[in-house]
Amino acid sequence: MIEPTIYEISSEGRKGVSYPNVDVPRTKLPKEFLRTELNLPEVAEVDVVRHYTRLSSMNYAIDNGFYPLGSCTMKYNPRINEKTAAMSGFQNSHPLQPDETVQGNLALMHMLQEMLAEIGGFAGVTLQPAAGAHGELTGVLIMNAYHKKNGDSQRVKVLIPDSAHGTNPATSAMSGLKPVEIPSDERGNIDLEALRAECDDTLAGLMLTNPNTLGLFDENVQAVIQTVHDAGGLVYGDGANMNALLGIARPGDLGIDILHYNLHKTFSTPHGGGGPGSGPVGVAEHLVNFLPGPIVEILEEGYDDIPPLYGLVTPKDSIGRMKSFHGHFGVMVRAFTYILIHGAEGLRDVSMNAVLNANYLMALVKDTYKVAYPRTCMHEFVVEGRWKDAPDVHALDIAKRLIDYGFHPPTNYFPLIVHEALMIEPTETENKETLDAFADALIKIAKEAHETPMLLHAAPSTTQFGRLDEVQAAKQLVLCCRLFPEVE
Amino acid sequence: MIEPTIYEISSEGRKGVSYPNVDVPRTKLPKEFLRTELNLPEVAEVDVVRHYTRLSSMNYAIDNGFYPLGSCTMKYNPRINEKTAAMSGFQNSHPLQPDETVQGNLALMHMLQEMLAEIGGFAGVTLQPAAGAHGELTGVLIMNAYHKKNGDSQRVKVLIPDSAHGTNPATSAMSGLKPVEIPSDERGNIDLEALRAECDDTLAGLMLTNPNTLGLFDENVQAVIQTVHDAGGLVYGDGANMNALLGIARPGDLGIDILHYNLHKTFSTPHGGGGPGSGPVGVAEHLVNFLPGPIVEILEEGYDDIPPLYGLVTPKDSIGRMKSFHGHFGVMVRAFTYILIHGAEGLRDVSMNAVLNANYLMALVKDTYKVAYPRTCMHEFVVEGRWKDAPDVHALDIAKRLIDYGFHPPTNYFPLIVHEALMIEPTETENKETLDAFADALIKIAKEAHETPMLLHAAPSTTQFGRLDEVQAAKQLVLCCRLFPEVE
Amino acid sequence: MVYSPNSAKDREAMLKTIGVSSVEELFDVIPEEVRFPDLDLPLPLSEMEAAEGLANLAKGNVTNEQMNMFLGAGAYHHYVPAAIPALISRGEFLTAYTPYQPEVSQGTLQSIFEYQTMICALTGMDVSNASHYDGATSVAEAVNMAQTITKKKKKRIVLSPGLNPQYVETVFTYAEGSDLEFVGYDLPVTTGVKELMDLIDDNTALVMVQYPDFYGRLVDYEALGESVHAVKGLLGVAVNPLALAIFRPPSEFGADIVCGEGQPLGIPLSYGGPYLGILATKEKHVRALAGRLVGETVDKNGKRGYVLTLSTREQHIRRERAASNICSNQGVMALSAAIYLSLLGKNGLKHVANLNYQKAHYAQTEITKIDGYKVWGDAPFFNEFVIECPESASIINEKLLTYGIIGGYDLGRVDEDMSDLMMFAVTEMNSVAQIDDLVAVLKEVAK
Amino acid sequence: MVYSPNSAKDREAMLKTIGVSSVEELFDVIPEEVRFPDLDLPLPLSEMEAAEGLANLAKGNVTNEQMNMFLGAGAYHHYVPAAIPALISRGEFLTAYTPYQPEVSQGTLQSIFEYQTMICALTGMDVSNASHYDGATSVAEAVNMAQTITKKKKKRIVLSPGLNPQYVETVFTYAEGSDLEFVGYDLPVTTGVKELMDLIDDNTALVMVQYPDFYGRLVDYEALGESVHAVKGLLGVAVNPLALAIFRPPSEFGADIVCGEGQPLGIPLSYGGPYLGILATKEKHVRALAGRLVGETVDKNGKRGYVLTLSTREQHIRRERAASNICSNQGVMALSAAIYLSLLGKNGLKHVANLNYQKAHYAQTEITKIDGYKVWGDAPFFNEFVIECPESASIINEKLLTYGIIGGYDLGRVDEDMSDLMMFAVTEMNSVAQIDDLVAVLKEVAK
Ligand SMILES: Cc1ncc(COP(=O)(O)O)c(C=O)c1O
Ligand SMILES: Cc1ncc(COP(=O)(O)O)c(C=O)c1O
Repeated sequence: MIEPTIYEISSEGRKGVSYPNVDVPRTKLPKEFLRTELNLPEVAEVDVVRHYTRLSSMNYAIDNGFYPLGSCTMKYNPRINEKTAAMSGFQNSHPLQPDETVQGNLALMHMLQEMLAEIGGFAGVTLQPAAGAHGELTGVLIMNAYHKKNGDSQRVKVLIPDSAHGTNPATSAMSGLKPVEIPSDERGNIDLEALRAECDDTLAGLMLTNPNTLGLFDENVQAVIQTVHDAGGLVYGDGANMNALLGIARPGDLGIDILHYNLHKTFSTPHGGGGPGSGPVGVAEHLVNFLPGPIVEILEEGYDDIPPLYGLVTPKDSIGRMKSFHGHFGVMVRAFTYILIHGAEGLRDVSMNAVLNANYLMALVKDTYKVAYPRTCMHEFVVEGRWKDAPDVHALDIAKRLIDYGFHPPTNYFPLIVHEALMIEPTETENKETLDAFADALIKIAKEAHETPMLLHAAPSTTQFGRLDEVQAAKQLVLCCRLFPEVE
Repeated sequence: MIEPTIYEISSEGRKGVSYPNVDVPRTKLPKEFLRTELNLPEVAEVDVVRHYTRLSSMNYAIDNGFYPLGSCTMKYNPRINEKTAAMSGFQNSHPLQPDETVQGNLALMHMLQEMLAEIGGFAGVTLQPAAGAHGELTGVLIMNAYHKKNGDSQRVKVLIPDSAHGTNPATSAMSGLKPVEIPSDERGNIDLEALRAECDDTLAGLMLTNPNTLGLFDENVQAVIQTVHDAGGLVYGDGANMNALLGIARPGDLGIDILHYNLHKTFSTPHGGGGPGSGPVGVAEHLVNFLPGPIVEILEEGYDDIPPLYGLVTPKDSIGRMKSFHGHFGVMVRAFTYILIHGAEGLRDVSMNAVLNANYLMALVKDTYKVAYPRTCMHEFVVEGRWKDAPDVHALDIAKRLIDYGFHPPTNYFPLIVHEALMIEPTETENKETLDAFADALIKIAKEAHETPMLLHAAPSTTQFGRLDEVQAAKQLVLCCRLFPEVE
Repeated sequence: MVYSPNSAKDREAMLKTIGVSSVEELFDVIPEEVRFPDLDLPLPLSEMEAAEGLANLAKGNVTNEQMNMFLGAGAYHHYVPAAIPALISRGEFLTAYTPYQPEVSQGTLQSIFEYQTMICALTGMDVSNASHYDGATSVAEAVNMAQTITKKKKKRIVLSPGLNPQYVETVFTYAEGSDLEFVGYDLPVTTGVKELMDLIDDNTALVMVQYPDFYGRLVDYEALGESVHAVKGLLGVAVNPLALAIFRPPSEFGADIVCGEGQPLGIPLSYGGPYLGILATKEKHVRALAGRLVGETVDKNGKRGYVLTLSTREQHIRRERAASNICSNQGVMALSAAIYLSLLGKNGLKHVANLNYQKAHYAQTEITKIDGYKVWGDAPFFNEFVIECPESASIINEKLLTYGIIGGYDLGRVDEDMSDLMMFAVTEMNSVAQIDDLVAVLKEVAK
Repeated sequence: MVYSPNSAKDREAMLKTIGVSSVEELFDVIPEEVRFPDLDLPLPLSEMEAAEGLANLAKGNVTNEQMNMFLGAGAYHHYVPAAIPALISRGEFLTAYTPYQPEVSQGTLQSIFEYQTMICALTGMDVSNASHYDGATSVAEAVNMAQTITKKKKKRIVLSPGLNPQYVETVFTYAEGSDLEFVGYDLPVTTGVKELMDLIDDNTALVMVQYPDFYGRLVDYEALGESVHAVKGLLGVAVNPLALAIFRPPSEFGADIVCGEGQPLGIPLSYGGPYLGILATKEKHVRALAGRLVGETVDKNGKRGYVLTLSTREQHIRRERAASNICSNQGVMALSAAIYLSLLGKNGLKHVANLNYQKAHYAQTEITKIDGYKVWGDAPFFNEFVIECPESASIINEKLLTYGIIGGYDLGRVDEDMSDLMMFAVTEMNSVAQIDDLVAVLKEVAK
């Protein structure tokens, strides 16, 4: 059975929620602006609830099982976060209310700024960016503004390792800078020679992901950073992988100048099938004045029982505003809750368990799947999903076959520098039994790949849907419900 | 795949929620009471959330689709009810708080009492009973108390039509009275002759379900009631079927003395896989003093802007307390919300649409399935699930086959007076398309019954589970998780 | 027509199929004099207006969110972990009926089965039902069960004076039409086990006690159990399930039936309901057990699954000979309890129980340091204790209220003779600061 | 280790498999000087303590539940039907990632597809993306899109002075590294369409306007659209989607890109986010569209299904040549909007929009009856309007606050010259009583 679209179950005259009647003297609508048609569905509340309940059951999510999607940190999302974010005092406050009526929100944001600064080793934090990529853009714009302020407007080159996430080059391009790719060496580190070669006085900076998308901590990280700094560049850190580093190492202590956090990864806020995220950015002392505004500051210190007075302030050399209002406040509440519950000790435990789980899983499968760079990994690792003696089998087939075994597939075909990459991030919230079962499945699939490859090519076969035709989708674009379709 | 029990996924040392440490000087636990073992599972929050998410997906509920379970009024449960019931002022108030601190709750209960009295045509209402059967017990105890008060303690006989729900005879027996069965006549009414024959001075009363469980309004209801009254008996109404009568006819106006309401049927509160219900009882003027206590009364009338002062009062000749505290308050909030949204007009629409839907569905299937008593029905109707020329097919087979068509089966084998009964109650919240689709399925199944009966016997075949062995369950009783099971 | 989807056009078509010309016609069978009454109800509200109206009513209450509260007496303020409302509100659980069709109800069935297991683990019994209405009615059903088990031959029921008075009242209401003889309940609340033993005779079907009892006391019922077993009667114990995390289960005292109020297991106060009746017994009495029961079995392919079982005890099969008339029970509450017990688990439940114990004892110690407030009795207790006050509990409570504190339970509401006794409940929700504040105010108001 | 399930024993076994002797050893690669810092963070809290702490912070705010509010300026207080939180909180939606694996993500994919359809229906565009961050960033992306569509050959961007000032600021931040020339934004806010037309030259890539504009005004942009099309530039319109229920869609003015803030569609205020960026365009520009896009297709058995499509526009495929760097978007908010639009439907949405319109007009009429308060401008408006006050808006707001009213938006925050202008938003949430009360207080404070 296919689930009809909401338009297909629409029927004239139905509605799903009632509203009060107009109870004021009526004003005519301006004729010249009057709308005639409006093609929205007409359905009852029961139709809506059933439709979305059934749709939801067609999803696989963390709440259904293991979701080792590399680079995405699909850790369990504690339910207490949802409870606190839904508190009426938070949900019903307007972003333009007078500061004195939202001291609770401002206090929370201020504490979160300080906590993130402490966790990352930074002097200042903005909570405004909407997601990781938006944080990257913020960071690169800060980089740019810094050089301009120093009279270095020739600094337009941003170095990006070949293992970097696609948002890194896209971000640099978007901010008007010039991305230059730097290769990785045979141990998965940044190739120091190649890096040095690019470090001239047009260097704006380096976008560094560490641990990188191979799950590896760069063995020369200090040299890399020093090299960039020596050339007058800044180092931007992509903090998508902070789940390896909480209480383990502070990017700021390593010399990283700017870093974005993904609250929707490291700090357990749910992904929601795509978002919302939240990508706060931390910066070192010399960049604090460039942060986008507004940020929260203490306007008057508290004393005795009197709490401080918080207010919204725009830094002196601010790059400006990155979006409306103050950022994804609802996401901040969740992340703040998570940090409160963990404390310093709990956060370090998070990273220790995340790294332990990844190394354990790698140990279980390393004899069956070629580990791209075989050394101790951090919170994730990358294997090749191919064998010489099973030439027809691709990483995609393995990914789809895992679905038949009840697991969400890992990230595939990323990072680009590994052939047929399978990027596996178990996170700390999974237990040993789950890791064992997943490794078992991977090993069985390897066997199937050699003995009964059709099983992989036909996968998934246990789901409501078989493989979908992406080529047709892109060729015969259908991006909206056909409005008078024949329902099967 | 089977879902392991929560014990099977337990592992030593895990826990699903954190609590504060003891922060007071410690007192020793009394040695003589100290417990040694405690066999509870040890799991993480993620395990719990996944376990219950997966379990929930093994259920069929109103939110999944059509649920025409006769006598159960499985109407859609509006989400606003859940929102209001969860309001902190309601959820966090303690039942023994001083009345002046819970005037909101008391006002709500008082209004609900009045609304239910108005809907049923009664002089007084208690909200205390926990469910329909508990309301029945309340009602029969009131009947008993009334006769005793009148010095009629010889009145111990309770007449119960053969079509009645099992709770009716069970209730009479439980309250120490003597149930006597009265047959139905060929039009599905109470057999008046048989009724008259039992109406002597040992008569305590009649338990009347009207519309009855055949979905029929008794054509002689006034004569029936008169007969019982003439013999000095009281008429108890089983209000499980009130969904046919809102704004259509008030049981009190018909002369019924006592009636229970099922808030979890007629008034849209969810069944929750078994409960909680709520079974308020309404009574006519002469029985008001017998109601169980406490009920809510206005202690001081309000004036101008001053609201009335509400309090809890126990009626003079009260039968006593039926349970702890004041009843299922959380369920009351939901039903009150529902009534508020509907008003008089909306409630009448509910019943009109419920009866229309049932008659429409009956019209669609009546040529294929023998309608037990072919006349205009109320909110439900009963057909026979058998055909002479398909001797191996039973109502149960039809019920199970409906599952394969994506529907919840109707009630089967009840009422007992119809052979191979299928009792179908569509409710008003279903649309025409759904009724059409359900009738189509029934008609297709009738065809299959004759042509390919194995399809019915093998049903359901599209579900995770095939038919379950109820005989084994009852013979080899396993009522708890085996504590060291082998997981398959 | 808020939730009735069919439009006028739909209804027109349907009427045609039926062969009538109006919906009204379908009601011709109803006597005209009573047909289509005008109900005097408030005008219909839209969803947002209803939400606002209800919010205003809710604001008409003062709750433990605004005031510190030390009230228990059968309903307790505990923390409800956030995962519980998130899971019980899933439509597949919330909007299903009783699992009559097991093939499409395994979620409900397995969760009840697990609930039954956990209740057995807590109480030490062999079988638990799927839930009963609440504490009071579970005690009343225990009385009925004892009748069935002793084949209605024994007519004496000994009720401990330590039972929750509301439980006793409910038992009496239920028993109105019976020929049972109740004794014990009207003895002084300080009556000991010995005196209760004296009430047991050959005609005794059941001795019903509470653990901890209504007044918070932990009593060893072993001797009592032996006495009643000696006459082939039964021992019933109404429990607070949270206390059982750290205290000996009633099975060790020889309990035959364990009942009680399950509200402490993750169920909100909700002004008194819906709560959770616990009802469990020994395997040999399973056929006398009231209410639904889930058992393990296999499906036709041999796959493990669950069904409602032993329905021959129930009203829908056995009608007037059923073990009880109960039909709908407390499904959602049993589910909440199962999730609560799963989340806390063995160690968490022990920890919370101990937190309650420690805080209550701290509070008792501090309160009794104040001049005029005295310990009442010397029994060990769990999270609730009685204090003899320098003046009437009701007056003290009124004063506490002006300080923003909802005090303990005024035992004068049970018996005038106890009007200077106040019973305080202290749970994990009462912080040390709250307790210290209570102590300070009690001192203040005693002046 | 609150959410990390493995016990010490589990970890021991795992370390053995890995072949190291401690977890610490796994971090040997990290420079010792920075390894294992002591973080200065508050001590860990239990769930119940965290819940209480957050509740206290939430209580540190005054919200529209305690005060009447007339604040809009880009974020509006609307009723969120109860079914929305119930559905979006389902774990299968909430805890899924971007639907990279379509076979196990049809729920997310179909719901986005339906969202896209409804946004197209509202805006009159052919294609909508799966969502963008918010109103401001969707405007900034529209500027980027216009660059792509006009092949980076045209450098002038005309920004209407009626645009939300935060949108303009965001556009400037985004454009910091670009060579674009922005004009129009600094003209007086009373500037008409004619004057904007004068700014259009051959070098103009985009004219960006708002509808209704920041100051609440409905303006007919048809002539403007024709002008910019005449030079092969584009018309971008930032919309309030709720207003589109009753007012002509921007497609009728010739809009090429429609962007805007989707928060009014069932998304709570939440102190400013997360909200919903709307971004839609004509079919011919689909390859310039930023963000994810869901398309219909079939599975290998020919069954209709959905996938992410045209990914070649996106960063993960196209890297530095991507249409935008956006990756995570506003999934939950798009889902909320889709559910909102489904629940209200055609008639409901029109009704709510009309309710807003009527109440706002009633409020405007009543306010301008008071001495000293004057209508500002004569453009038709939707649910927000500007009033010239007898004294500075900030002082009036301070006074209103003492009466328990959060007043309108003080336009002095945009420009000192407008400090006596206050912009009031009136929605279905403002009852007549609230409006009358506002009017009475405005009168009072003007004295
Ligand atoms: C390494 C890396 N960087 C950046 C991002 C972009 O983050 P967001 O999706 O929050 O924009 C991701 C997200 O997958 C990532 O994995
Ligand atoms: C006709 C009838 N009477 C009584 C009852 C008992 O109601 P409850 O389950 O609420 O106890 C039912 C429930 O199915 C019923 O259908």
